[in-house]
Amino acid sequence: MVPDGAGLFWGGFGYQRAPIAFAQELVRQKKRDLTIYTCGSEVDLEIMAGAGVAGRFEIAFVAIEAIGLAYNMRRRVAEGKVEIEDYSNLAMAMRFLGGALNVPFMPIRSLMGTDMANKSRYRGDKKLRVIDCPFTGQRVCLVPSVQPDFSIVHVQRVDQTGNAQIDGIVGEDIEGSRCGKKLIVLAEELVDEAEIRSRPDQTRIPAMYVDHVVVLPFIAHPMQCHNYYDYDLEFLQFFHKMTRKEETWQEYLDEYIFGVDDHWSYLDKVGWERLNQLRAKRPWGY
Amino acid sequence: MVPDGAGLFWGGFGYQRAPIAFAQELVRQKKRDLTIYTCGSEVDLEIMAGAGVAGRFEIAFVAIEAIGLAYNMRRRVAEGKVEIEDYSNLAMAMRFLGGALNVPFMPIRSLMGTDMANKSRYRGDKKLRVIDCPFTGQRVCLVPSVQPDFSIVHVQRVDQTGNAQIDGIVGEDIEGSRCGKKLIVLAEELVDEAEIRSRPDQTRIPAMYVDHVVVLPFIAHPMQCHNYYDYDLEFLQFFHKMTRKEETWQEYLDEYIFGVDDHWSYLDKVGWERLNQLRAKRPWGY
Amino acid sequence: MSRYTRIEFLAACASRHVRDGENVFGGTGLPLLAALLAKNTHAPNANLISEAGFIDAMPREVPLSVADSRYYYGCSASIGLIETLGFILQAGRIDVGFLGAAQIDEYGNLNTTYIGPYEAPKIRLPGSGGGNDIASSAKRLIIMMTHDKRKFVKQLDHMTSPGHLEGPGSRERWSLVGGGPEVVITDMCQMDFDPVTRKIRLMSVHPGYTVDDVLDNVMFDLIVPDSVPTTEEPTQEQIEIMHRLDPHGVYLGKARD
Amino acid sequence: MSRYTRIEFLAACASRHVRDGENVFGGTGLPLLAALLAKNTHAPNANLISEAGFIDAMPREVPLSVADSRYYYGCSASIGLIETLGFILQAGRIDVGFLGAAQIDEYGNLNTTYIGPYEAPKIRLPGSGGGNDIASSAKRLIIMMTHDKRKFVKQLDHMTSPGHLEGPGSRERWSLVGGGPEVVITDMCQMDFDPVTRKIRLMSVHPGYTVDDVLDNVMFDLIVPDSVPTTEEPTQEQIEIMHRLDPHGVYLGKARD
Repeated sequence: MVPDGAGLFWGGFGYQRAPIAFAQELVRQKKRDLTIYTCGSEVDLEIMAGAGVAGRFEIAFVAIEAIGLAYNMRRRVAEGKVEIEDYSNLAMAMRFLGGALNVPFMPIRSLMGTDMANKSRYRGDKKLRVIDCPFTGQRVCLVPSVQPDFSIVHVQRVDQTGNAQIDGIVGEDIEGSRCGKKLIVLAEELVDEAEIRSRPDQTRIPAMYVDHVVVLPFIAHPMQCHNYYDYDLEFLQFFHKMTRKEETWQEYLDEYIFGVDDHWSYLDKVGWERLNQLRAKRPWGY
Repeated sequence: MVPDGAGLFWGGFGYQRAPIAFAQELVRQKKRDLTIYTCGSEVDLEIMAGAGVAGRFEIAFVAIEAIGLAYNMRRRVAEGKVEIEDYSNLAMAMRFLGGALNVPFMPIRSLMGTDMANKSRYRGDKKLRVIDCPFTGQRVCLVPSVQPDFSIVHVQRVDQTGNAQIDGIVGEDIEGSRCGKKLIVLAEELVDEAEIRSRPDQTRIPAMYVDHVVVLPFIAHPMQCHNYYDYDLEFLQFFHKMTRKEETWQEYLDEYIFGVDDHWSYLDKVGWERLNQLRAKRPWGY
Repeated sequence: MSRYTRIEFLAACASRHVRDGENVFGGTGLPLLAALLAKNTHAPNANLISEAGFIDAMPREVPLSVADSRYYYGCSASIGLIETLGFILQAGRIDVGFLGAAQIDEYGNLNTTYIGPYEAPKIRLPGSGGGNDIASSAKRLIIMMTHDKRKFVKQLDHMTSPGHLEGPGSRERWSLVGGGPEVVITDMCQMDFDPVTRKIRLMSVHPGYTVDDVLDNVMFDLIVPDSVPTTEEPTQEQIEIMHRLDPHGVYLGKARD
Repeated sequence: MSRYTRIEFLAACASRHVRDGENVFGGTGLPLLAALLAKNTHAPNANLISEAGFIDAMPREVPLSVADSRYYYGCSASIGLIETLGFILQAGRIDVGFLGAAQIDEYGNLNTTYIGPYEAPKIRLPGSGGGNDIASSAKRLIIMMTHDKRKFVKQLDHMTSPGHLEGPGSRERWSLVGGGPEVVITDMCQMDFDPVTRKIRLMSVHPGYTVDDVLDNVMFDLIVPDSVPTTEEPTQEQIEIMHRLDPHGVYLGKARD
């Protein structure tokens, strides 16, 4: 469905609701030359950069946070195979907000005075513009809105028409889900439309935005999904170790991504006893 | 607490969660020269315009919607006692969003080509600015952000620290509650902090924004408050009838606002049997 | 043939312009009644959106306010203005928006703000509300008005909401998102817009009225095609559904006809 | 006197810079541990905010990610980035933000993005994340780094986040909302900034280190006041609370010293 060369808003934030299963499927389908737009993603960006499906990233952050640095991304950048156009988290979130609002830019008060404003990888003078505010005379930074071909968002629950609920933090997914030309929603659970319509305050993404829905369990493994499952710390550390060198990364790729037919086979390989131990406990949500 | 001459973001939208009790208290305290910023309010604006507490309004709409036109406002405008700086609903909502974000303006794609962009009451060239987008060359309209002295927001529930929940639509109150220098939250019900903290997804206004909390029942009467009470259609029609002429408006003012000591006396006057009949029924919320 | 009032005719006629599956901004008042009527007849999958924040609403009875709790139960999402007017409307996702007006000119530009000069207005009207936003960004605009000669003017006292502005190319010049007015429905006739000049044009005349009646009741030059059909009448079913939706007669009047 | 590791010292020292009742951006890693330690000792009413959307969080154990569900239960609101980085941070409501860095210069400007030339970077680091936003808009900035001479440079390879830029007046020139860096804490010393020149200045040296040790381990001219006190040591209570907050030793290491 996603053609080579497409631009993708990539949902989830930090360890939360990362669309890992979708990244792995893009790799299996050997997609190429994608551009990824997100604030900060981690294992998913490592997979896409490492497997060569995406060559351009407009992002604020890539690392596995507390676990460590992003080795795949580091190697690909050093090799010149990946270009990163650097923004801050607020800048990216505002670029998605601008895209969702269908205005060409949004004003922010970050980036100014630093190399974030002075240097650009490939956008040149379309990276941002610092202007004097016509009302106050103050300097303000305009960041260009993003309206990518697809938005990929991972949520907890969806109904058969596409209405989606998100539990816990939303990160930049409200704006991100509305900025893409098409929206693909990945959900852990299918619920009935009547359930959604009895609590409309809880709907974070109304069906009118949604083009495609995929329902699968453990979409974020080894990351977490609030109220559904915790991260798999041991697997995460294993993943991180395997990315350290190109050879071990290729081993991981062959075994856990190319070596399985689909997400279900991946989950079988990880093992259901292990997965079930990750299930969230009340009232904590992890 | 609100000094003469202050600027107020005014919460609620249409018939929903209108801070009527606060408007009536401003009248009793004989406030003067307030500036009111809101998208569209109705009975509350009629009270404030009619009683002369506010002389300037930056708004998109004033009428009692299906019930009819805003006669007090019409008279005060014709007398030259009230000036209205006209914007659209989106323009005002974006001005509050800009204020909440602490940026000097926000871009929109409305107002252009019409007298909304060409004519200004007192803001002059600070009403808005149409520019050519530096990224796309398209015309875009910049509306100046609003950061008024106070934000007045009416919610369903609040805890003792100020965390507030809103049921049903939020209108422009998320942005509005964050754009003011001080925030006064009016709530129908006080709930325990532990209840709020067990469902943090439901918090619409975190305590860190809140400066003052007032808890009273039927704050919006004769308007509605979702899940708490419906509008009082008969009273609303009576109110509207009384605003038709200056003499009957003065009668209303003397009897229902100056003639009562406070909101409790107002509710006694309206009558508790009547008020209790307005209580919302499940699952409808009205 | 059913018996009907002017208001019933107007609402039924407007409802036919909503197509099934469309995203519709209904507002309040007669336009909302028309949109609800459509949803309860030929367009059950119309997605009715209120700018206050209700999405895919299916109220049992007609709300009196865009923020009325009657919009809530059974809607699919309940959010706010940035969502409806920004993410949905300004992003070009609204197929059809309804508006009323106190004055309209031959390009379908609307006044809902002032009668008299801006500097010393004789009458203050409600203002734009979401009107300017809807007129700027909805794909199609349906305008509903009761027919009164003083409303169909050569020159607006104030232009609140954009129609086709000064004609061909003007909406594009301002990068407006939507397509502008498609039809104007009154209790006397329907009018659309000439695709070349973007000027208002007679489309059909309601039963009981003639082309001359219409021409006598507009203050600008109305384009009249060679053949002007008679507007379809409301059905008995439409009238009954309308009254079920407005049980207190807030819009339709207390009495049947 | 308690026994402590370098990391424990660093976290305990940083925690003392959080005052009770402040709005704090903690991030992850050591800064978060420091903020949580403050909340569990002298600053119980510190409002701990994670940029992912958690407000007034009180996690039982230290989250590994700014979006970790461990932040959720018992927080007062759970929203998103526009809220935390926009409505809260950019609006000037954050009292203190914590950041780390791979390189820092004498004005407290930070690099967290590239080692080597921008055109052909040798090493890609995590990038800004919310770092540039926090450095731009937090009232006070606390920088935490492990001490390594190569990190304290005369010229950054890349300036990710603003410190005092080129000195007095530069933050004002860019209308930055926040006050910039207040203190830099390493496992060797604390540094603050000269109020006139905005240049980095030695503030206190940790037990076991001398002023010369510090001077040997920075690549710029560090201002040294006449008297440099010794930094206060962590208490036994602080160390115990830290280990309770990091039971798996993700930050503190598996073994107690």
